[in-house]
Order: sequence, then structure tokens, then C-alpha cells
Amino acid sequence: MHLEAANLAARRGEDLIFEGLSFRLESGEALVLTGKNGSGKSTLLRVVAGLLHQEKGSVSFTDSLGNTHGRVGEISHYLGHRNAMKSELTVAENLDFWRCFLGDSHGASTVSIDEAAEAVGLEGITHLPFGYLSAGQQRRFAFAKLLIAHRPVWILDEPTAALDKSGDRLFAELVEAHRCNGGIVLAATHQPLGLEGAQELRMAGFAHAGPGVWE
Amino acid sequence: MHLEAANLAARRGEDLIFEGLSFRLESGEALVLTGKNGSGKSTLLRVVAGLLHQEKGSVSFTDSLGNTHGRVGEISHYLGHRNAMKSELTVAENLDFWRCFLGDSHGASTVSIDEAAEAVGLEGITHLPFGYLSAGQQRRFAFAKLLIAHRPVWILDEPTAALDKSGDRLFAELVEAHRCNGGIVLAATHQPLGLEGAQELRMAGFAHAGPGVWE
Amino acid sequence: MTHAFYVYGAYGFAALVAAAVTLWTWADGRARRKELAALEASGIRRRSARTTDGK
Amino acid sequence: MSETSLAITKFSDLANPTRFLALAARILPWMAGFTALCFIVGLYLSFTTEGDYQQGETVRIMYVHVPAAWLAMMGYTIMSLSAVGTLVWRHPLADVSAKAAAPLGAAFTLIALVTGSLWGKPMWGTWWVWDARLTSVFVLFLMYLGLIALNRAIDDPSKAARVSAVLILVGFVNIPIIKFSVEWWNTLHQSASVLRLDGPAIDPEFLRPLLVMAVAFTALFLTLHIMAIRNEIWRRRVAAQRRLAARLASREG
Amino acid sequence: MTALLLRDLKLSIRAGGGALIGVLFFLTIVAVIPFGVGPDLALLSRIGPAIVWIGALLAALLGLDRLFQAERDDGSLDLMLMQETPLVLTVLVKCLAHWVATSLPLVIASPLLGLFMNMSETAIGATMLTLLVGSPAITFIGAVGAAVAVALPRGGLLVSILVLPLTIPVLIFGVSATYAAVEGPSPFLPPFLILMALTLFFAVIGPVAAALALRHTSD
Amino acid sequence: MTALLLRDLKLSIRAGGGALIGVLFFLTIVAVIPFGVGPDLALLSRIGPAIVWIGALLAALLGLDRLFQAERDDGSLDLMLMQETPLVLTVLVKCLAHWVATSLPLVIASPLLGLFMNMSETAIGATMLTLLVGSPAITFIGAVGAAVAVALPRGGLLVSILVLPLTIPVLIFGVSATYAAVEGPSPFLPPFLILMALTLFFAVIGPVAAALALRHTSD
Ligand code: HEM
Ligand SMILES: Nc1ncnc2c1ncn2[C@@H]1O[C@H](COP(=O)(O)OP(=O)(O)OP(=O)(O)O)[C@@H](O)[C@H]1O
Ligand SMILES: Nc1ncnc2c1ncn2[C@@H]1O[C@H](COP(=O)(O)OP(=O)(O)OP(=O)(O)O)[C@@H](O)[C@H]1O
Ligand SMILES: [Mg+2]
Ligand SMILES: [Mg+2]
Repeated sequence: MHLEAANLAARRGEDLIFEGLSFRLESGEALVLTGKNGSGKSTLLRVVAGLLHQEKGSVSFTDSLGNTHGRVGEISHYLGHRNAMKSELTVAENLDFWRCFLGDSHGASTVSIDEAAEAVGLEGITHLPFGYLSAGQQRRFAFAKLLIAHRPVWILDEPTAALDKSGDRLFAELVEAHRCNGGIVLAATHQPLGLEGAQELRMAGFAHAGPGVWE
Repeated sequence: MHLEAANLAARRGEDLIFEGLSFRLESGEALVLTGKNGSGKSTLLRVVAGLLHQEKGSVSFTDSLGNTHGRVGEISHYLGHRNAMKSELTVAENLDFWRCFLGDSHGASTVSIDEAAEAVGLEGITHLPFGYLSAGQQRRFAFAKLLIAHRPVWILDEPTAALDKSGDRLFAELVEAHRCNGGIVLAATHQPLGLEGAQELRMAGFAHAGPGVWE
Repeated sequence: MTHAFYVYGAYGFAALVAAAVTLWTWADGRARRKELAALEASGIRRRSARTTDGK
Repeated sequence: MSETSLAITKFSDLANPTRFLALAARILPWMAGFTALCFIVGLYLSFTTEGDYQQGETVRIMYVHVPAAWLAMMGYTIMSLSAVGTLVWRHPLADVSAKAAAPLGAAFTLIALVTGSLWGKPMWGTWWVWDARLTSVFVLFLMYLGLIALNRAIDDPSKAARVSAVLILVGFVNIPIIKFSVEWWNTLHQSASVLRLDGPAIDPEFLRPLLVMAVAFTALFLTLHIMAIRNEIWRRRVAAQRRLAARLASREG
Repeated sequence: MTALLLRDLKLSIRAGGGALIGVLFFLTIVAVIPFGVGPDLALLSRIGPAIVWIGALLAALLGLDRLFQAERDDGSLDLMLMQETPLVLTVLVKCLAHWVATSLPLVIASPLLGLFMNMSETAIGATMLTLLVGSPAITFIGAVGAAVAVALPRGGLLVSILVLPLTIPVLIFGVSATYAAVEGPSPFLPPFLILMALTLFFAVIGPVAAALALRHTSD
Repeated sequence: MTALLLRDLKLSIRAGGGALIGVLFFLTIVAVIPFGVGPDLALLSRIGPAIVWIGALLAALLGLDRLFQAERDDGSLDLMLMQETPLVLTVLVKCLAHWVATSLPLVIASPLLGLFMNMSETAIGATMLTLLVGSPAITFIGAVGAAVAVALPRGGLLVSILVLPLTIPVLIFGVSATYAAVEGPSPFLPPFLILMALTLFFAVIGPVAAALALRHTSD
């Protein structure tokens, strides 16, 4: 099982943000993206998740049976800057919806909503509307979303934003557990995430701000 | 000039989040709020800013002439989790609006928009729509908003979220400059902010989850 | 001519709109060409121009 | 350079904006000359041929009304074809073509509406009726304006093009409605007498100027369309270079 | 997919705008028209079906522009775009939920309005039936506009402008089927069948186009 | 405050075209109506004023519910609440901007629509005048709903119940003043004066109530 990106390039507006980017992650490996603000970390993650069309190159996932998927998004969890939860619904309703919607097409056993809430350290408040939570609590439940349906690849954009110290630790443990189960993790960050043996990719930003096709 | 909070208590929903909280900040001082997720940091900041009604107690600001203001919000900048910028407008339009709207009722000279952009390290991209910026760039410009109109008190909720290392440094410098000018800073944070000689207040959360008036 | 107003009105209006569109397109082209020339003068060369210069 | 893998090799000469510009520069003078010539002949013919015994002199309005109406529909068809190019091949020139055709199509639709209206007053005794043909053309006009507005509301040009392309294609249902409205609903408006499967059913006396004017209008449309595409390419070039300049400046600073 | 349906229904009851707004708007229209046509009951009953149809059309526009914008704003749209379930299906289910929450109440309320407008029983029945069959088409067309609105900073009027012209065929056949049922002499079935065909047609075209637009606007 | 006005206008223009959009929207609605009620010009000219008023109501309602929600979602509302400038004034200016961006273009375009609907000159003039005077009331009423939507994030239904019923009197007096001017026999002035009174009343009540609701937002 591995995730491979070859010779990726992506454009934002008309500017080429990065070019010729390649990496390969085996089962259990993690890639941490660093780089200054605006250097293209989020852009790369969105390209890998299939939310942004790459300009060149390809991303592919090969599962343990040797089948290659071209659309990595389908076997990934994506945790972006926004939490993808409705503030009008309760946490339980939100999680329940995502559990059903994401489905569990990959056969692995997953945890229940209460267990997921416990895993992120917030058991007992799943009956509250999501909008009534503090920023860090919201982020924790957004993270709980990753636990309720199995996906081999996790794509995380600044996952520990708004988390306190214990939240950071908790996060590191959950990611390690996922890696031990053979999962792959891609994360963009500005703070140390505490992931052992993770590869690091420093984004530089603005590969090439050329006039593109119009010349 | 000083900011004083006496015996504050605040409620969120039906729960009392904190109680009997007092502090006093002289000109040039800073207060850093720490504590785990959901411990009431944001709640306290919103109470001080006047955005949330306190249950008990009072907050007041005494200016250099000895006049006391009951509504601290009017002489404060508040930087919350959200950036208060419109993604449809360009950065310059956003900043220009806030400059006019916030006014400069307090006589101190402030910097121009270009200078503010330079101060946050992002000169030359103020013509872009705010929505086209990366998370960290957006946060930096939200911070630039504090520079374009003078307010003696800065109330900052996790100001360095999404900022890179150089952003953190830049932030610390700007806050120090504000304090040197006699400003007062309140900040909630999970990461060290690099502020020298700041007081720290650890929030504990759930002072008292009692049935409140119903008993 | 019977109904001269309607006939000339129709031709006149068609001519007016066609002329307006033509003029607008032409003026737009001129403005763009001027902008390009100004950019060229200010030293930002087209990449393709640069590569053909090199050859 | 990005390999905008164009499936149709025949178009590959146009694929590259620079080459398109060179081609446009070469053929535009000829097209402009041809357009002018057609208009001279067409206008001469349309004012010298005889009037209709039934419609009198007003039949001359036909020589502008009908070509304009055809061009209104053709403009939308061109936009739809470009939209397919945008969505299927992601071709930037298709984006530009669709964007450039919208104001032109709107202009020709306006001509068709107003000349039809000017014809309607003497023929039907009213400027405007809400019959199917007239309203569907009016709807076409609104769609053109809506698409122009949509394009202006999104400031990333390639995103604007892709979004518009979807709507253009959905809106294409209106074209058959316009074309066949006279047959599907019995209305005041004339039914098709030129563009018919069984050949034109119209006196050659009227057909000749009509066809010449139709050619002239088409030539005008195409000339303007190429000019507008060229302008749009230039506009994007300017924007690209401005961005580059800003980037370089901020990097030096 | 039922989960999505249920969530969207729940949201439309709880979140701003609200499901009721369509019905109330509908009522407002029906309340105002009699002032326009005056106390002429015969005329009122004649144009009744048309007014009900126009009201339903306009009411469906309320809130439609936020169908996908709200999902984009909180990041849910990203996750929906990534799934294996075809996006077309997701869009279809969201359309259904929107229809159940906003148009179905109108269909149910239409007999009441028919009474206000002094319509005969046949007219009321025919209006209700044609609305039931035809109103989903409006939602499906509107979904295309809503998907386009994702690329826009805010929805508002522009979406309605883009969407309304496309709904005209639905309106034409909906109204003419109703009139055929009431007055004759033309038969009821042909326009009604065309209306059904239109709904089925847009049930395919709408979600496909909306999904296409959503795929092309994400960034 | 002019800064706020300008910003809100800019925002609504960014959504596409600005004033032009309002006019286009109106034109689209008017183009749709004849498909419903049929091409009968006499009938069209009779229901014309009512249609124009309904169009204005719909245009105002589309997007009005997001008036403060959009500000809350990006955090701007917090800053507005903190300022020294009275909140009532801020609300008033936002209402004005909304009115200028959505309703004023309609008022200006209404003569054009009148022509399309075959209305007489008096009817056109009267419609324009009543719209000019009455449409701000709709905005002010809507502002209360918009503020309540922010204060009660889960009070969706409440908003619609609050807003639309309140607009019905405005609509009724607006339309009936127009008809009084056109047809008689009832005089034009009484309903028109009531319309003015309504607008003035809501110009005070609306912003005050909205400001009150905003101050008491749950967090
Ligand atoms: C505003 C009003 C009108 C509009 C929008 C309009 C629209 C159109 C359109 C779209 C066509 C092209 C149809 C096709 O190719 O099948 C057309 C053709 C034509 N129109 Fe009109 N029309 C209007 C008024 C009139 C009037 C008043 C007359 C004359 C009594 C008229 C006579 C014709 C004729 C003779 C053709 C050519 C039909 C053919 O040969 O295919 N139109 N019109
Ligand atoms: N809008 C709200 N309505 C009701 N309760 C709320 C609301 N916002 C927060 N709370 C509750 O108030 C408590 C304190 O929240 P607050 O946002 O002040 O925490 P915080 O210290 O800022 O946490 P974080 O570090 O996660 O930002 C939490 O337990 C939360 O559940
Ligand atoms: N929606 C967008 N449209 C156009 N340009 C964008 C958009 N989002 C980001 N950009 C640009 O793309 C570049 C890379 O942005 P990206 O969000 O990938 O940065 P990042 O590395 O995630 O930064 P941060 O650490 O601040 O999150 C930035 O220069 C930004 O201006
Ligand atoms: Mg980022
Ligand atoms: Mg907080």
C-alpha cells in the first residue's frame, strides 16, 4: 500500500505555486509539510485530495492488493481549515451524518460516536449544538470525524490549530495509532506535531509566477 | 491609564464558566490567558470586549486623564477567531473600510494601509481579494487591522493561529511596540507568544455548573 | 415610401447598434494594445519575446 | 508551456494564443473588407428590390430583422460550442471565445428584438405581444445579459469560464424553443420560410437581398468575434504581466 | 444518502430562512393579487391556477441560492466532492430535501389558496396535481443556479436571473395542463405528460449540470 | 458611516453587475408572468402593479436574511457591536445600503416594466411613486428578521413568521394606492399616506428592534 505523487504542479489563479513535486509514502509513513505562510501547503493538500485540479503530474494510491486508484480523495479523509460541521445541529447529529455519508466502504471496523468523542477527550457533550462549543472543542470533534469512518489516507491541514497541550498529545497519539494500523498521513503545520519518523517537505512557494498560456 | 476587572462571572448557556475573576492591567502591561480547551478564555475576552453580558462584576477602563469608561469595547480592538474581513473585497478595500469605520477617535497617529501591510510582512499584495489569500496571510492582514486605527486596549483571541515562525516573531514585535506606547494587551493562547513580562492567568473552566437561578 | 418611419427606424437602429459594438470592440483593442505597449516600455518583456530574442 | 492536450489536431493551429493572434492579424483586414463589401451590395439590393404587395415597403425590415435573428441564435450556438471546448478540453481559447461572443450575441438579439418590434407595429398593430417566439427571443436576450453579468461577477477568468460553460449548455434548450416556437404554438409570428427542410418557400426577389444581408451580418459577427477574442487575449496578457511585475517587485522589496 | 436527506430537512427547519418562508411568501402573493384584479371573482378564478404556479415558482427561489453555498462556507462541500458516491446522486438528494422542505408545503397549501382565489374543485385538484408533478423540475433547474452560486461570493439576484428563464417551459406546460383540465377543449393529458417528461428531463440534466459546475468551481 | 454604506454597496456590486442585476431580475420576472397568465394585454395591464410590487418584495427578500448573518459569519458583527457609534445607526445604514442596491434599481426600472406590461402612464407613475415610498418599509421589516436570525441561530421558522406577515400591509396599501390612482373611485391619498406612515414607522421600529436583537445575540 502506498501513496505516490509524481511531478505535481498546481496553479492558483494564474500563478504556478509549485512544480515538479514528487513524493512517495508507504503504509505507516507520514509526510509533514512546512513552509512559510502562502507557500502552498494547503494548495498541495487540496490537490492530493482531488479538490483542486493539478496543472501537471499525477497522484495515485495503490492498495494492499496492488490495485491503483487514480482518485485519492475517495480513500482519504480531509480535515481543512473549516470543520465541515453544521453549527445548528448537535455534535451527535453531525457525527452521525458523516458516519452514514462517508460510509465504511473499506471494511475496517470503526468506532462508535461515543467512542470517538471519548477518543478526542470530550465524552458527554455530544448532545450540544456544534455552534455552542469553544474553538478547540470544535476542532476536536472535527478530528473525531476521522475516527468514525475508516480511510487509509488522512490529509490534515493545520490539524492542531486551536488545540491545547493535551489536545496536541491526543492528536499525536491518534495519528500514531492510525499509522500503526498501516495508515498514511499528510499534514501541513507550523507547529511541531510530535510525529515520529515523519518525512518533511519544505514548501518554497511561487515556483513560477509566469504569464502562463497567454504568451 | 489602566484596565480593571472586578469579580467577573460569566455564563454560557446555563453554565457558569468562571466566577470571582479580577485583574488589573496598567499601561504597558499584558495579560496572557491560558488553559485547556473550553476553559473559558474566549468567553472572558468577549466579556471584556462587551460582546457577552457578564453575570456579575464589572470591567472598566480609566484613561490617562482619570476618566473611567464603563464600556471597554469602545476603546478596544478585538481580534477573534474569525478575521472580520470580506473575502469578496480586496485587502486594501477591507482595511480602508475598517479604518474609516473604526475611526480614530483617540487622537493618536496611526499608520497608512501600505505601512500596515508592510508591518505584517505582506506589502504588495493588498490589491488581491481577501479570499484569495492563504490562511496565514489572512490572519496577518486581520492583525494589520489593529494598526490602522488606534485603540489603547488590544483583545486577542489566539492571535498566532495559522502564523508561521516569522509571523510569530513579527506578532511579538508588534505587540511589544504597542505596549511600549502605553497600550494594554489581553491575549488568549495555547502557544507561547513571546511577550516579555506578561502576567498569566490560567483559566480552569466550569467554576460551577450549577442550576443557577433555578435553585 | 409607406411606413418610412418603421423601415428607416429599423435600419437606423440596426446601424446604430452595429456601429456601437464595432466601435467598442475597436476601442477596447486599442486600449489593450496601449497597455501592452506601456508594459513593454516599462521593461517587462514578454517571455516569448525574450526567448525569440535569444534565438 | 502547459501542454493543453488538444484532442482535435485540426484546431491545433489555433490552440496557441500567440498563433491565433498572428492568424487574426493576417485575416482581419480581409474579413473587414469582405464585410463592408457585402453590406454595400446587401443594402443596395434591399432598397432597390420591389416591395411586397401584401406588406408594402415594410418588407425591407426583413433584410435586417431576419439576419439579426439568425445571428442571435448563431451567437449562442458558438458560445455553446466554445463551452464544450472549455469543459471537455479545458482549452483557454474556448473560454475566451465564449466570453467574447456574449456581448455580440446580445447586441444582435437586441437588433432582432427592436427591428421585429418596429415591424410588428405596422403589421400586427402592436409593438409587443407576449407570444412564444417573441418571448423566447427576449429570454435569449436576458440569458446573454445574465451570462455577461456572471462572467463579471467571478474574477478568476478560468473559473468564470467553466461555470458559465455549464450554464450556457443548460441554456441551450432555449435555441430549439426559439426555432420551433412558431410551429409548436400557433402565434402571430411568421413561420420559417427560408431555413426549412424542403427548401426556401419565398420569392427569389426577396431571397436575394436577404441572403446577401445574411452573409454580411455573419461576416460582421465573425469579424467582431475575432477582434473581441484578440482583445481578450491581450487583456489577459496585460493582467498576467502586471501580476508578474507585482511579484517581482515584492520579491525585490 | 438518507442521512443527507434527513440532515438537510433538519437544517431547513432549524436554520435561518426556514421552510415556512416559502409558504408565507406564497400566501402573500395570493393575498395581494386580488387587490390587483379587483373584486371580479370570475376573473380571479380564471387566473387562479396561473397565480398559484407563479407563486410556487417564485417561492422556490427563496433560499435556493444557498443550497450549496452554505455547504461550501463550512467546508462540508469539500468532503462531499471527495466521496465515491457519485456527486450527481448527492446533488439529487439535496434537491429532493430542498423540494420536500420548500415546495411540498406549497403543494399541500395550494388547495387553501385555491379557495382564496375562488377556484373550482377541478381547478384546485388540477393545480395541485400539476404542481406536485412540475415543481421538482423547478428545484432541479434551481440546483444548477445554486451550484453556479458557489463560485460567486454571494448568491442573491444573479442566480435567480440565470435560473428563471430556464423554468419557463415548466411554467407553460404546468399552467396549460391546469387550464386544459378546467376548461377544455384541449385535452389534459398531453401537456401533463410533457410536464412529467420535463420533470424527468431536468431531474437528469439539473443534477448532472450542477455536479459539473461544482466540480469545476472548487478551489 | 459612509464607509459602511460604500462597502455594502460594493459588496452587492461584486455579486455581479449591481444595479443592472436588479433591473435584469425584474425583467426576468416580468417575462415569466405572461407565460403563466397568458398574453392577454388587458389582463396584464391590470395585474401589472401587483406584479411589480411582488417582484420588489421578492427581490428584497432574496438575500435579506443574510444581511447580518454574513457579518456574523466572518466576525465583522463583533466589531460593529463594539463601536461607539450607536448600533441603531449602523443597522439603519446597512438597511439603506441594501435598499439602494436591491430596491432602488427596481424603482427606477419600473417604468420600463410598466411599458412591457402595457400599463397606462398614470399607472406607471403611481407604481413608481408607491414603490419609492413603500419599498424601504420592506427592507426595514426584513432587517428585524435578519437580526433575529443572528440572535437565534436555530430560530429559522420564527424569522419567516416575523417578516412576511408584517410586509403584507405594506404590500396591500402600496397596491391599493396604485389602483386608486388609476381607476378610482376611491381616492389615492389615504392609502398613500398610510403607506408613508408605515414606512416611517418601520424606519424607526425596524432598526431599533434589529439593534436590540443584535445586542442580545446568544454569544
Ligand atoms: C420583437 C419581435 C420579433 C422577434 C423577437 C422576432 C424574432 C425572429 C426570429 C428569432 C426569427 C428567426 C427564426 C428562424 O430562423 O426560424 C425571425 C424570423 C422572421 N421574422 Fe421575426 N421576430 C419579431 C417580429 C417579426 C414581425 C413583426 C414580422 C413580420 C410580420 C417578422 C417576420 C419574420 C420573418 C418573415 C422571418 C423569417 C422566417 C424564416 O424565413 O425562417 N418578425 N424572427
Ligand atoms: N455560543 C456558545 N453557547 C453556549 N455555550 C458556549 C458557546 N461558546 C462556548 N460555549 C461553552 O463555554 C465554554 C467556554 O468556551 P470558550 O470558547 O470560552 O473556551 P476557550 O477557553 O476559548 O476554549 P478554546 O481554547 O477551545 O478556544 C465551553 O465549555 C463551551 O462549551
Ligand atoms: N482561492 C484562492 N485563489 C487564488 N489564490 C489563492 C487562493 N488560495 C490561496 N491562494 C494563493 O496561493 C498561495 C498558496 O496558498 P496556500 O493556502 O496553499 O498557502 P499555505 O502554505 O497553506 O499558507 P498558510 O500557512 O498561510 O496556510 C498563496 O500565495 C495564496 O495567495
Ligand atoms: Mg494553509
Ligand atoms: Mg477560544
